[in-house]
Amino acid sequence: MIVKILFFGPTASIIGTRCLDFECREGETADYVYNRLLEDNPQLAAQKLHLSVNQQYATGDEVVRDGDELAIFTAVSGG
Amino acid sequence: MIVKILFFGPTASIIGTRCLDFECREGETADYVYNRLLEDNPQLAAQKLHLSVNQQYATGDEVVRDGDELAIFTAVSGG
Amino acid sequence: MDFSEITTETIDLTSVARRVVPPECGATVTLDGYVRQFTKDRETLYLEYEAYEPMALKEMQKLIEQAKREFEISHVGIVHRIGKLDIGETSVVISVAAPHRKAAFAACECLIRELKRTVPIWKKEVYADGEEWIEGDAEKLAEP
Amino acid sequence: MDFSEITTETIDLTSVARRVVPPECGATVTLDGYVRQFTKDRETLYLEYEAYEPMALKEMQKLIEQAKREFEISHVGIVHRIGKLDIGETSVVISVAAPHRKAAFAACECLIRELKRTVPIWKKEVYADGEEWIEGDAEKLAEP
Repeated sequence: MIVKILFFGPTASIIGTRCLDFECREGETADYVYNRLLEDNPQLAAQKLHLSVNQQYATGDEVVRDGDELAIFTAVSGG
Repeated sequence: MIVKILFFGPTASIIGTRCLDFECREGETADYVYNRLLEDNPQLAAQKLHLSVNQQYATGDEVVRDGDELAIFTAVSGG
Repeated sequence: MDFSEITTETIDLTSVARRVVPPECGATVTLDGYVRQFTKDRETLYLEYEAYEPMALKEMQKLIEQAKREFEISHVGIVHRIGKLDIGETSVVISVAAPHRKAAFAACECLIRELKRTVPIWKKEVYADGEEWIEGDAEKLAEP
Repeated sequence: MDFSEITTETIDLTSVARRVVPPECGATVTLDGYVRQFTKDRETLYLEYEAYEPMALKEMQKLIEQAKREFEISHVGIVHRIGKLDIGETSVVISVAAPHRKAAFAACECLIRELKRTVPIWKKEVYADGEEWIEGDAEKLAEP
């Protein structure tokens, strides 16, 4: 199955893209996806990151499903 | 000597004028003017009143001078 | 720039807020007071504000000076409208610009509270069946 | 009426403040954030804001709901601008209308603090000699 991972601002400029398709097995958690992504992109690890699943802040325990929209981003700086 | 007494909003509508000339002797205080005015206009006494001398809040102890501008008004309600 | 004004014209919030903005500041807090349609179930048709104008301007200026001593703020603008005001029209705008918004919030709240306590302006509410000068509750000011 | 919006256009303070006003209310408090020219002596040429738009709108809506539970307020409007912003342009406006201004001040201050903590929008400062994505200090949000 495939989940979509979005990047914004700082993470988009580190990763060099705004969107990745990530293939994983049924039953994996958001944390699993997150950790795999950091292994593949160690340059992200210097940041303090937040994770969302389907446009909600995630704890990481969420089991991801096919088509889910994840996002990885740094502490927000709007306002 | 003559001092001017101004009225605004509530006090103007009670007294029926916006301005009175008040004759008094040298050396009198603002309190004296104020008390004489209340004697002449007892309908004012039901109000909680403030007094100013030359556009500054007054304690009443101020010795008034010829040409001074006094004002008597109720608690302000702007905003 | 600091300023305090009394006007009989419509007050534009944006232009008041914009006039207090210096380049090094990051936030402006603006209080916008306006004519209520209902006060305790009684319907107001319109309001009339009257000012002791020269004293009101002096008191507003004092408030600005006090606020700038007490809070870390850059600029303050106060505009109070007088004359006849229809429902929903802005009667008073206070804008405070500050490097940190916390000071701007605190100063703006203090300024409107003090303005309602000390600045000689009075409000008359006009109802369908009569009118009434509103008395403030300025218990803290010394009475003569 | 409550509303939260993200726009690439100029934000007009007055129109935001006016949209939150119900007839029974007496005061609106508005926070106006804008682009600073100087941050620690370094001159900013302009800013770029980027949003995770659908999530940002959801988070803004949550903030409004939270504020309405916590404070006695009538209506809240939040508008955040994204894209390129020049010095002095408004990046965010939060307007809170309430029967009593104390609640409006408290809610507005809470809303901007929470917006800066939770709403997924990022700011890039562009200087004469480079550019930098600004990281927030949202230490209170759980990290994965």
